[in-house]
Amino acid sequence: QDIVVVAHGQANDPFWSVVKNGVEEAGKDTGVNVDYRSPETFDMVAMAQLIDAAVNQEPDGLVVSIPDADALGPSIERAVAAGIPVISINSGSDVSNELGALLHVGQDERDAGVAAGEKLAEMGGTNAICVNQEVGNVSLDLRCEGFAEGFGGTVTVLPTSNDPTEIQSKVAAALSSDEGIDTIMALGAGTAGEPSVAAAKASGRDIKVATFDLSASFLQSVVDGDAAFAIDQQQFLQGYLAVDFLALNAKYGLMPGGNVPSGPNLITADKAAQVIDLSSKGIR
Amino acid sequence: MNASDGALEDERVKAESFLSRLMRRPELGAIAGVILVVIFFAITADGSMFTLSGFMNFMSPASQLGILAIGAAMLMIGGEFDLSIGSMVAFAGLFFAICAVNWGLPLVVTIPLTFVFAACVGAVNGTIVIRSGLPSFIVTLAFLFILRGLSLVGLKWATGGSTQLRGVREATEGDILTPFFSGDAFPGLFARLAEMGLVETFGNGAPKVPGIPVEILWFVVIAALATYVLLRTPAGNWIFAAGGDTNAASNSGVPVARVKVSLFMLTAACAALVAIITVIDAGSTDARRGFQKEFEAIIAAVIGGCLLTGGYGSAIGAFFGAIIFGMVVIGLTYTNFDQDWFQVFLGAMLLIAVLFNNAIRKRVTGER
Amino acid sequence: MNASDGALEDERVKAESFLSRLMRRPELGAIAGVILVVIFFAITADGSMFTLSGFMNFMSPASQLGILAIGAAMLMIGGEFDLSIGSMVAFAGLFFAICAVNWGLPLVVTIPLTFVFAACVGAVNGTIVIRSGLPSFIVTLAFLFILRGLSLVGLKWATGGSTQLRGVREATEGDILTPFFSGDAFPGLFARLAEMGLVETFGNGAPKVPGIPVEILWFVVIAALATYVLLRTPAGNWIFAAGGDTNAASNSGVPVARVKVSLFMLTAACAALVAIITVIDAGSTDARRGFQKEFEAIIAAVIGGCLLTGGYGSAIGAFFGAIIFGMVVIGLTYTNFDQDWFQVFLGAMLLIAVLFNNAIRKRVTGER
Amino acid sequence: MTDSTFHHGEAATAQAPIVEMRNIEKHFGNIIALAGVSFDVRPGECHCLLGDNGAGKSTFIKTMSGVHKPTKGEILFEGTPMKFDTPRDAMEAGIATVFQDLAMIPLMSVARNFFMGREPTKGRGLFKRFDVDRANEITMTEMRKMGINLRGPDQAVGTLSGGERQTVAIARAVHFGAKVLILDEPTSALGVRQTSNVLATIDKVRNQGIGVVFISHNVRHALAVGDRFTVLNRGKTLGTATRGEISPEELQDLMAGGQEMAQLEGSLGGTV
Amino acid sequence: MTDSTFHHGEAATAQAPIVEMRNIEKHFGNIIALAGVSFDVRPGECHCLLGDNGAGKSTFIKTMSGVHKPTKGEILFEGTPMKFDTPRDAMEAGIATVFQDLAMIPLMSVARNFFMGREPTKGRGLFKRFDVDRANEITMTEMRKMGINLRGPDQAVGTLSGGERQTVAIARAVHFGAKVLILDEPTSALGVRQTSNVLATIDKVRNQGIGVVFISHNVRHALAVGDRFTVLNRGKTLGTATRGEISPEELQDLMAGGQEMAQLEGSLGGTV
Ligand SMILES: Nc1ncnc2c1ncn2[C@@H]1O[C@H](COP(=O)(O)OP(=O)(O)OP(=O)(O)O)[C@@H](O)[C@H]1O
Ligand SMILES: Nc1ncnc2c1ncn2[C@@H]1O[C@H](COP(=O)(O)OP(=O)(O)OP(=O)(O)O)[C@@H](O)[C@H]1O
Ligand SMILES: [Mg+2]
Ligand SMILES: [Mg+2]
Repeated sequence: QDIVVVAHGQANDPFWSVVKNGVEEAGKDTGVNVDYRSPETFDMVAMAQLIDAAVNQEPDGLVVSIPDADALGPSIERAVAAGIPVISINSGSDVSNELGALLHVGQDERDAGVAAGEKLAEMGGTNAICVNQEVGNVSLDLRCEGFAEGFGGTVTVLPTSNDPTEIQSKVAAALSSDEGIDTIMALGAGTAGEPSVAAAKASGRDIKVATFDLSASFLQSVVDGDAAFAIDQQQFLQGYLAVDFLALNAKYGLMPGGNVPSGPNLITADKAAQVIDLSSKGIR
Repeated sequence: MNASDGALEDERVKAESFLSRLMRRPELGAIAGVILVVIFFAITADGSMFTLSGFMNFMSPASQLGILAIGAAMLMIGGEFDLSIGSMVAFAGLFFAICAVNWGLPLVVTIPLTFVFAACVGAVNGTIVIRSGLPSFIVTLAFLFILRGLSLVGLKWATGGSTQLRGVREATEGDILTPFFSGDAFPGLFARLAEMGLVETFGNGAPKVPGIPVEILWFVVIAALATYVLLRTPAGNWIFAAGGDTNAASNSGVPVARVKVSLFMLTAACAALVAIITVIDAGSTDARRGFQKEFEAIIAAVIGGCLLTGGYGSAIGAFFGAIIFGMVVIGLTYTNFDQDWFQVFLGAMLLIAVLFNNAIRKRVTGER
Repeated sequence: MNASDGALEDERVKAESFLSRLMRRPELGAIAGVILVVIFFAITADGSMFTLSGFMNFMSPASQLGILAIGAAMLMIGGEFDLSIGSMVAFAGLFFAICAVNWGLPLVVTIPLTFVFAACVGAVNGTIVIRSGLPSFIVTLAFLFILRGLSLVGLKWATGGSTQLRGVREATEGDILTPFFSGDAFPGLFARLAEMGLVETFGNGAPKVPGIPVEILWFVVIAALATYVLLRTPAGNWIFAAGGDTNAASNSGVPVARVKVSLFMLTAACAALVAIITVIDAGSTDARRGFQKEFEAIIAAVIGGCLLTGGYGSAIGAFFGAIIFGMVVIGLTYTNFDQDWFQVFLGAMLLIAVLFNNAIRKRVTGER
Repeated sequence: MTDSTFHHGEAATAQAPIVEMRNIEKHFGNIIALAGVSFDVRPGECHCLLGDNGAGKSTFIKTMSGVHKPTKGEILFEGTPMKFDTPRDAMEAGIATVFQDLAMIPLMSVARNFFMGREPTKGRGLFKRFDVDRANEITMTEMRKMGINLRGPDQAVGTLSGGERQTVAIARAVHFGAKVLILDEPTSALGVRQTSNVLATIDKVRNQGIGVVFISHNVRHALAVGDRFTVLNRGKTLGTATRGEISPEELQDLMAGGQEMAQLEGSLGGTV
Repeated sequence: MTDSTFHHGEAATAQAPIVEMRNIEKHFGNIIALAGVSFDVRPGECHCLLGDNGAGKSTFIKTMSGVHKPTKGEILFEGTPMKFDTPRDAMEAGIATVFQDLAMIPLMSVARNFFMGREPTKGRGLFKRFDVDRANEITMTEMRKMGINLRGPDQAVGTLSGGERQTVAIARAVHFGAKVLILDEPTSALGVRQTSNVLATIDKVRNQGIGVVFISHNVRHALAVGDRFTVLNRGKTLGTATRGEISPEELQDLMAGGQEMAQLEGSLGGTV
């Protein structure tokens, strides 16, 4: 039995590498062949083509993320039409059903952003920057959007590259040019979160830093009190459960009756310590 | 000493096999690479890769890349680069989507408008390069950033804050021009073939291949046209001359500035074509469209034998270069390799393909 | 007709101002760009950009880029490209981290080992380019993918599944070599200066600028060394010759193959240096380190006046090119522009800076 | 040696010049290449431009053919002031030039170089295309006329021998005809047979009423075909002499810039 | 004209050759450039290599100086078989060459081109560095010796005039000395004064016991300095003659490949 996962995040993206680890573990546990695929960059056209390629191989199950229903819709519908059971993960909970997916595992980027924004506003934040290391990547843009909505106060998007040094400098620059900033929302723990913590520390001000996703070093900062929290979607579940469900479906025809929300889960100082170890192994 | 007998029976020329005369052409070098890649995947990949639907599946991204690569190749032959084509895809796509969705214009207006718009940007690029004498690398790099940035700004403006503009499919549905720029050509033919059992079908009887994706047709037509222009028209001669040695070409009376600016316009138009095809097909556009395509287009052109220094190369080479690149990228998903190794294989395949076709060419033509 | 009077009072040479003699040097062209960018930010940016801490803040990424850019510039002058340096940063960083963390080796072993390792990869790159005669663009592109892929595979292997390897700071803390490759130099001096009120302080009396980030010192030293090598040693002459015309250089007795392979090794070593600095500084490494740095390094070199075709350029040019690029990237966050426009401004600033310094140079040296 | 089998009687001094250059100066940055040179060519004459290495001959004819813009000075074409912005302009006005560096593209074939910028076409409208066969044929014929037997018209120019390459450039300029033909050291790399062909061609062309500007370091070649001789030295003109006014030895002295030469006279029969 | 003020008595036919080439063939793909050529140079002689355009002279000397590897044939250097992998190898063995295309880097300065590959240094160990001042000075002096007054040693070679550039290449080869000096059409772009200097230099060098290979299309130059004359035609050798065995007219005929020439004899005094 073969199950193919086509996601919009690359295997070297810290967030998606955890999804991939979940996929692989589920493959091992259920004894099916799994295959994780993604376009080289955030590219919806290429992703649609990858789904088509997967459909051609007629797998026993297909897992997809749906950051752009318009672009991916026809390919997913084609898979459904070809009789391949489809489960959507991560993004696309709103359209999943419509396109014929059996269910959705995960949690919307936007909702996670809203949750984070609300929490930071509750902690007293009024003026925030949202560090976006990949502007134009719709799933990241949605995180910022959701954050702005939940936060309510002033939110400036700070576009950066993937380079930690540059991110640290830019955050430092933003902090020193606007004394009012009291909150930093980073969209990736390893790339943006850690340098943001460093910049915040160097500024000598009291700044709340939060991030999407987890990285061991960031969690350590949460434990040490240098950062507020990290948002965990438990994306391992997205990969693991989707494959597990499809494997069971192929074997016994079983399928849960509704969507499975995998998050959001805010990791604050009390929970962080126990998560560090799992995070450095790529499970959380 | 029968020099006057003419070149036909010159004792200073060895007889040459048909094969080596063929291999001497830059465009045919890349064929060796294609063959190698096909053999590799025939062995390692799932059998469905080389079914009709598998073929269409890898040809479709290869074609989109290839259209850009042919533009890039012609510009490279003319001695310049355009790093802004990837951003141009996003920008032209946005322009097209705004025309079609926000303003509700019909395609007969939108499509020419998009081409004109793109060509103007290309002309600006070209004019700055010619006037300033700066390397096109740095000028078009600036436009890489500018156009990408403007796409983001424009998207937010057009959608009221989102970076994704949707609804293009609805807006273009039913337009008489739509079938020329999206979907599959000859659906009737393929349905008939499926009925006759000549094309595989899904369980429900629908043909696995509903037709030939239009981008493949565009790709083939553009490759043929570009080859014709390069090899059989005065303009082609000027392009080679301008790229080979700008000074010498200009001293010999080639209107170098005009040639180069036209090439920039052409490249931008190729990007616009890809933008139109992908935006209609996807039904939406976002700020990341075409990201790094400039890079891939140059890669394909170089695999196909274009020199970065200009003056040498071919459109057919870029054609095969794009196919090699597209086949490797998609083909690896048909194999059982772990995705973690994807980039390693991609790099290794590219290197092996170019080394192989280089070795073959040297072998056959008896170069040192 | 006093030809024998020598060149000193040749009636065929116009007197030339000191300024124009200065501007004739490729390295000094980029200074005009720096000045323009400084003026621009002096007007538009928050005042804190040009405080000492603001200066260190933008010089730090500029230095890391600059170290790569100088390597890339020397290679470009030698007529070749290395697109794999960005991936090399990730790969060398991984190698370094594995040695330091997983194997627990001291830095005196780890650092030389990392350099040797990187230089070997560079030598492989160079040897393939020289032996095959393929363009270095395509060969190093393959290594861009291969090294990036291997970094991912290696990381997962070293961490048991994660894409981030941490614990480098703990592993290197207290090593005698650490201060040379991370943190800030001259902390004592700056603390003293802060006491004297010459350096801004935080509320608690700690200096806002704890010292000069070591990468800035490396950057300056490497720029000086590279300039010395290029202008004042036989090797420098060979590099210019190899890049200017490979055939002519080889015919004149320049050991072109040796020169080029050495340059590939040097570039890789520069990447390794950046990797070591950033990995110790960040305390961790991940699979995306150095992403697209090859591109930025080439940009900086071209802004600094290097020709893509080889044989012309300078290390000081690359030095200023990196500063321009770094200053624009970081500086825009000090301004009040809507950050959605970031890329538009970045592109526009780059274009204006190069156009300006081009115009100034032509003006001053009286070229057409 | 002041007479030749070539010479067609009196130089056409009476006719109005086709091109007249007045007080041309050309500076490159701080380098003064031309410091005021006047010169003209009349129909049907061969005007030789002579001078030491680096005297400014090539720079001068490049301003004439639109490659350089003069820093100062005036160019009159058939009596009216003219500004050539590009070599193409000059070419269209009727100035054909063989540059010293030949202006050829090494990677392109002989035939394509031959017709570069002026390709023969066949077909019409959209189907108008480069007539490759005719181009190949003409190239081979013209080259054979000059005494070069090419192996084939599709050999890359970069792989031709020095003389073969120079012949392509000359044959190209002659083939397309013009009102003025400028030849910058056209015989420098040519074999004896090819040289005599080129000199004969100059004579033929001149008889058709075309003005020829001929640059050479070979006194004997200059005297064989020249009607007038202008000598440049260090960016200035030393004056113009007509044929017969000047002996080979005097001319050679002028060309050397008046400086002494190594003792070779004995072996070289007067002129180098 | 068979005598010259130059000639230093008998050619050194007795001595063993420095370089001996036996039955050299060279093919480029399907093009046969050399179809078996034998040739040798002895110490203290000037051996002229003559022939029509495209005869294969440059290709031949390029195999001698390590640029091309012969397809077939043997190279003996001082009696032992040798294989030059790179021009650097040949140079180190003692073969200095002035190529027809000069092998210079246009963007680099005159002085840097002059010393390219053999830079003078000062200082020691880590401080060993390119001695720019000495390089500049030597360059200016050597160029002046050849009759060229450069404006400065830092002018880019690409902006020199054709003859100035050629002089740099010749001065460079002569300056570094060697056992064999190969000159491929060294005088083609030179003025009369520079030409006579180069011919005088060849004579001087030969008297120092160096073997000179001299390629030229100018019969008079060849006869002025040559001891032996080998004529190539269409990739084959037509034989070797020693000085005095052959008249200028015969030699010119051989160089033209035996084909007829345009009627110029009258005006050019026998040879072109
Ligand atoms: N682009 C340039 N920049 C600077 N100097 C130049 C440039 N072009 C030519 N020169 C200088 O101008 C002078 C005249 O050069 P030109 O090429 O006209 O000489 P020429 O008379 O043709 O010499 P030759 O007989 O050697 O070809 C030379 O000294 C040369 O160094
Ligand atoms: N790399 C090459 N590839 C193909 N053909 C070549 C190559 N090099 C030279 N040839 C051919 O070999 C022949 C000999 O060329 P070569 O340059 O040796 O002639 P030459 O005797 O030096 O002539 P010239 O007097 O004109 O310089 C020419 O016909 C040329 O076209
Ligand atoms: Mg000249
Ligand atoms: Mg030759």
